[in-house]
Amino acid sequence: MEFKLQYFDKQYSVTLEKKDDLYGVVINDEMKYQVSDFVRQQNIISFRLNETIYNIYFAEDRDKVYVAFGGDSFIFDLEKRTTAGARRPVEERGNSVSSPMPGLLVKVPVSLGDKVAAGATLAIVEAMKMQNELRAPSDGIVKKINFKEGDQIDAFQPIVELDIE
Amino acid sequence: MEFKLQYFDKQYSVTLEKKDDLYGVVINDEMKYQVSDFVRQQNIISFRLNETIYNIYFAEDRDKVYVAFGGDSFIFDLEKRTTAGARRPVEERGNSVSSPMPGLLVKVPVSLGDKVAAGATLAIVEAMKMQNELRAPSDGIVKKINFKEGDQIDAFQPIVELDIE
Amino acid sequence: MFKKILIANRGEIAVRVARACRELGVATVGVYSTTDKSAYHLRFMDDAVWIGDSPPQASYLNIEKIIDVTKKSGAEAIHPGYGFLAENAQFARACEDAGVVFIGPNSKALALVGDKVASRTTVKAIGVPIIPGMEGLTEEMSIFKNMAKEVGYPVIVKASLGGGGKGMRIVYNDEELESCVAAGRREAKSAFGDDSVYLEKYVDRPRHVEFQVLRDHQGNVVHLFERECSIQRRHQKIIEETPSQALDDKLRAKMGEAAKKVIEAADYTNAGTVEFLLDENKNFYFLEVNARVQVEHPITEMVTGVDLVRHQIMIAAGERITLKQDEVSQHGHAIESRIYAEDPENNFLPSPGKILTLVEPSGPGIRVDSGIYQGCDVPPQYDPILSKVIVWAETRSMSISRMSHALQHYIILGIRNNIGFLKRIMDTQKFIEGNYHTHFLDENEADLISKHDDIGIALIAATFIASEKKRVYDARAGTRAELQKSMTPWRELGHWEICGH
Amino acid sequence: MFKKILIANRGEIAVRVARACRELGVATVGVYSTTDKSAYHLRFMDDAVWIGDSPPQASYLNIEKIIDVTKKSGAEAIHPGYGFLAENAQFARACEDAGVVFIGPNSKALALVGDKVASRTTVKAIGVPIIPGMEGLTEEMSIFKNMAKEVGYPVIVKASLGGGGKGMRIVYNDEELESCVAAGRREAKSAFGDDSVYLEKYVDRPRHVEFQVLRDHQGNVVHLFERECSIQRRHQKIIEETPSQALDDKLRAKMGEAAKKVIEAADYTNAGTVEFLLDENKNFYFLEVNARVQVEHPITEMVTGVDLVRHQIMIAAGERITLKQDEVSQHGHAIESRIYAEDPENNFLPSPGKILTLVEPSGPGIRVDSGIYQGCDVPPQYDPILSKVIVWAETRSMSISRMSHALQHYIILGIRNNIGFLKRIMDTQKFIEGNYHTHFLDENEADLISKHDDIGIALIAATFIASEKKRVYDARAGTRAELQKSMTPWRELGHWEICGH
Repeated sequence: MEFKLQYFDKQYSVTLEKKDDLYGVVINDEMKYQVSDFVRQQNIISFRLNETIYNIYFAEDRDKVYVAFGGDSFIFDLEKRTTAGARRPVEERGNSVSSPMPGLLVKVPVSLGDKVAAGATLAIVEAMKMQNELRAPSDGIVKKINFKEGDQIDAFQPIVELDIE
Repeated sequence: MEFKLQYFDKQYSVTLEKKDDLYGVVINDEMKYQVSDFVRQQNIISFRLNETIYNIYFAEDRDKVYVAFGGDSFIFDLEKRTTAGARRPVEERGNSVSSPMPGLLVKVPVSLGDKVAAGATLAIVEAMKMQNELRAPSDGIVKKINFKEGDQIDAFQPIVELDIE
Repeated sequence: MFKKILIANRGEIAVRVARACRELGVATVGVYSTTDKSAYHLRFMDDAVWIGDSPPQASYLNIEKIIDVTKKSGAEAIHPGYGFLAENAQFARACEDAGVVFIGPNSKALALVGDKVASRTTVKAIGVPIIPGMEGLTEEMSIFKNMAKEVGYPVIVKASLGGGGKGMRIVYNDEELESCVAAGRREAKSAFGDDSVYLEKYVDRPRHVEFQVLRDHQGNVVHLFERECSIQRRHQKIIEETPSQALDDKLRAKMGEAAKKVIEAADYTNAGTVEFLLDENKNFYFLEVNARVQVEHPITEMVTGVDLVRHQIMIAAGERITLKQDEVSQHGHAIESRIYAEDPENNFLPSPGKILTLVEPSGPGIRVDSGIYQGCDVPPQYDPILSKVIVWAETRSMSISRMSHALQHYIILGIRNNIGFLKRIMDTQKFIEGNYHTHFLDENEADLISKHDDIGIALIAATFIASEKKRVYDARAGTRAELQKSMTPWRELGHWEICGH
Repeated sequence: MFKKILIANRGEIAVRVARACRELGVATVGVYSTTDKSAYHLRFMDDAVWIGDSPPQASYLNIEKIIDVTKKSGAEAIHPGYGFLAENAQFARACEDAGVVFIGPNSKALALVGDKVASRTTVKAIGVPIIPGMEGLTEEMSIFKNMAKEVGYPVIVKASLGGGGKGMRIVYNDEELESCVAAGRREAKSAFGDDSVYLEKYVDRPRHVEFQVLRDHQGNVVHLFERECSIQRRHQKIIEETPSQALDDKLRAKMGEAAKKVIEAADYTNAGTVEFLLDENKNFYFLEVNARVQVEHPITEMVTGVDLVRHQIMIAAGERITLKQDEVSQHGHAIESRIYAEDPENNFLPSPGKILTLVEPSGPGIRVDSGIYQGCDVPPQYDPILSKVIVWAETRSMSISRMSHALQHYIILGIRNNIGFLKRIMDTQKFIEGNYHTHFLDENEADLISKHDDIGIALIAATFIASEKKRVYDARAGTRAELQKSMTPWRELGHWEICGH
């Protein structure tokens, strides 16, 4: 049985296979484990790998699984990502800018029809006392401004869209 | 709207009445309160009474509501009690003995047909390193023994029943 | 240092030991009985092994099985915690025989201090005061009678092995003596498998003051001052504090030296506690040695800054104690309260069951050593201790205030517990004054049971929860249309869940 | 003592202050903005008042409203916590005008220490070393140029008001100077409403060492030793420890005396911190006075045993400090780690959101000062600090081990956080050696980002959770019969939930 999980931009394919009391786990055809003794409680899952029992806290939320291990926490996406909710560099989006974090739209220093150069600041979003400048991915003309200054915005929503020649 | 709650053997009748933003609460026609600003979260309820906001942790479980306040915790029964689950003195039961706590049936020092005097030990139940002797409520003859030594028993289940002349 | 240790216990003390191990870089093996397979302590272990069915005899007291899984796991040492096998000389010997280090005293010292009559003899020989009484065992009733006459009534009959009040009887006159000795023997036999009892002068309204001692295999010995444990219910300590209000520096130094002499005379190694009774004239008498880490050890850690469990492990591994007596000191004041699954309003009956909501107090100077989690089952098979709250503050009065508030904000719902009872002790004038003794609770218990002055507040909360339960119940029972027609309290009262500021 | 105090803050510091109040028997009034109506700090207050909409300007920075609700509530004093209005001299004056006690320095001292140029002048006059640089404000570029030449490049341009790195520029040569001054002015203007900047010698790779001082209204002054805060990210402290590895007893005493002189020269009252830079040759320079209780105050509490927040309240109420300088001492070692809602793997972007699972570390020597609970929302409007982990142990190395394990067992799921990043700092050889400086993080940041060596374990856990999610999803989607036919991973894999030992 194969499962696909994504961490940031990295895809993991995990296959589980049950043999008697053991589960064979293979990750990306590279890492192989034999685990056993699964016990799941409300927010903790435990299993044995070699001579160690791992007790791992988790949480679930729609298409995400959250797992804490060794001080780090991992957020895995279970389904193919749609644009909203995805976390990819703003530059990749081509003709728009969006904020990687929810926050307050502090400033939109451009107007409809403005000609802007790649790297020009199109919007400033503030969250938790940190300001983030969103810069034009390429040269273009401001085609659409979806929010106004003072609006509370979510992550990954296009704020300013450009016409790119 | 009237609610009936029970704490140990004490009955409380609580009426709630809404007037604008306030709730009038009357308990047993004696204690009267005006409360407001109810907020309920997962396991905490808060409300204002005069100049104080009370933040009260609670839990629910079938017909019980558990409430913690000031270091004490209260277990309120919401419905009329059935015999099982009720907590009343063993003596009141008349013709049988049962344990007020779940535990291990350590000893039943009587046999069917034995004639026993009031106060004789009919069973010993142990929980958490504490032994509890269950004594005959009155003179009688052992009619029924529902468990054997070594059994795990629940609270308020008749263990030994007597025929009382 | 060891690479791997097996922890032969459960609950908060197993967690405590596991924490000490991981900070030392030592791997841990936990053990569990059938009922404990999801127990809290296992979350702190690197590995976990099943050792038997739920009754203690089948698992946590199963010497053979525990030695066996220790060998298989590769652990080099066993930490027994307290209770269960902690003071079992046979277990200590079995460890020695199996080549596993028992983290505690050597089996010879353990056997000596476990025998109350033998240890009285040892202690008397080095000039440390003991309570006047018998110094040998006998079945002769006439010897009991003569001794009672010699020391004067009241006297107390005690089991030679064991503790916890089992086999203990206070005797006020000649007439009662014979039946009390017989009853004590029966109880001792059933509790400890040995019916030996002895008799000593009964000290009325004493204070219980004990000294923590550490001694390494090289013979270095240091005491870490006292703990006062006079707040007891049925011979069970429930609140402890240090420093004791009963000692001045001179008496403290004298008792500390006496405690070290006792430990040295028994050739005792590792951590041990020498218990004393202090009478109303401040005379102290040796009571017994507790040959384990004690439930109340954290208050010593708080005021001296010395990690006792880490020292136990280090001493067992052969390391020297580097602490010097004149370098340890008491800093501030600490109190511990033991949280039990028991019902103060119903004769302190045990209260096993499921913990539905758990919120622990935290903040400056507050430590909670816990063995439970929200959602866990507290099984009926074991000791009712759930956790311990330990506070530290600059002064005793701040420490009492801190404990009172910590208890007030410790939420355990689903089972009955003694938190409110403990809080009321903190708020009692006599406790605040510090002038109490081991009968304090017996004499004041009635005042410490909840009067329910605040039940109105609890009822308001419960009623609003009930009103919502009813609404949800009604909504399930009826169709939407029926619901519209029925007069549910909910619609009558309006929806209050989301109303805010 | 006050009967009632209003706490004009939110998050962990509001909780900290409320705890100090209740232990003193002082009633508390909490305040909240619209987004904070279910915030954690309100659970610790006796009363709670809404003070405005979610943006800080409308609520926690709304001086008029806060004074107004204070008067209406009957509170006699306001504790401002840190951040927000804590160092706002205008607010302190408004309190004084309204007849409400501001729990902090008097407004005159607050204004003086808030002005970096004025405080440099004051400090220089009493012979405490300052970093060579400008001692007055000017708009003249030539004066900047001459001063830069005099002290030698590199130099640093700083805003006269405010802190946190805003308006700060390091300048390496004449050519950059003018544009850096201009940029610093713009940033200062936008951050603090004032474009004054000044210039001083840039000290390369310094250590940041600060001294905690208390001074009462009777003029009694005592310092409580140092805190080393050199582990900084973008001028933001994230880990602090005491004692500092950089000081010996002689230097410690000298800097402590200098700190007290600074506080006395400013006629400063209440708790204050005198910050110093220490260069590689152990020369120290006055940096500024922090006129508030600081985020890192708990480590001082842990090693000295002095409750700083309680002292703040007592001093504000007019009480005398009874601590004597020669009676306070440092005992053991303490470290604090600040837990932020930020993503170390994504340029430390803020990460507001809902906390789905929360498990705090606990045990001996561990204190968590928290502002969150499981199920709460971390709003985007405020500072990303969630909580602080503070540990104490006998030695620095035990303290580091304790912190590393505490962080490893601190579970916050639902939002991204820096716990793993902090843990890796603890495990770094350079930190363990103690030989670090304020550029430590910049120079080592890449090594401190997770390498995901353990992602396999996390993936195993996540996959099993996913397999059950899928099973539940499938079960909902299909009828029972269809479910039987479909090959769900669940049936294929078997039911593993209940399998035990």
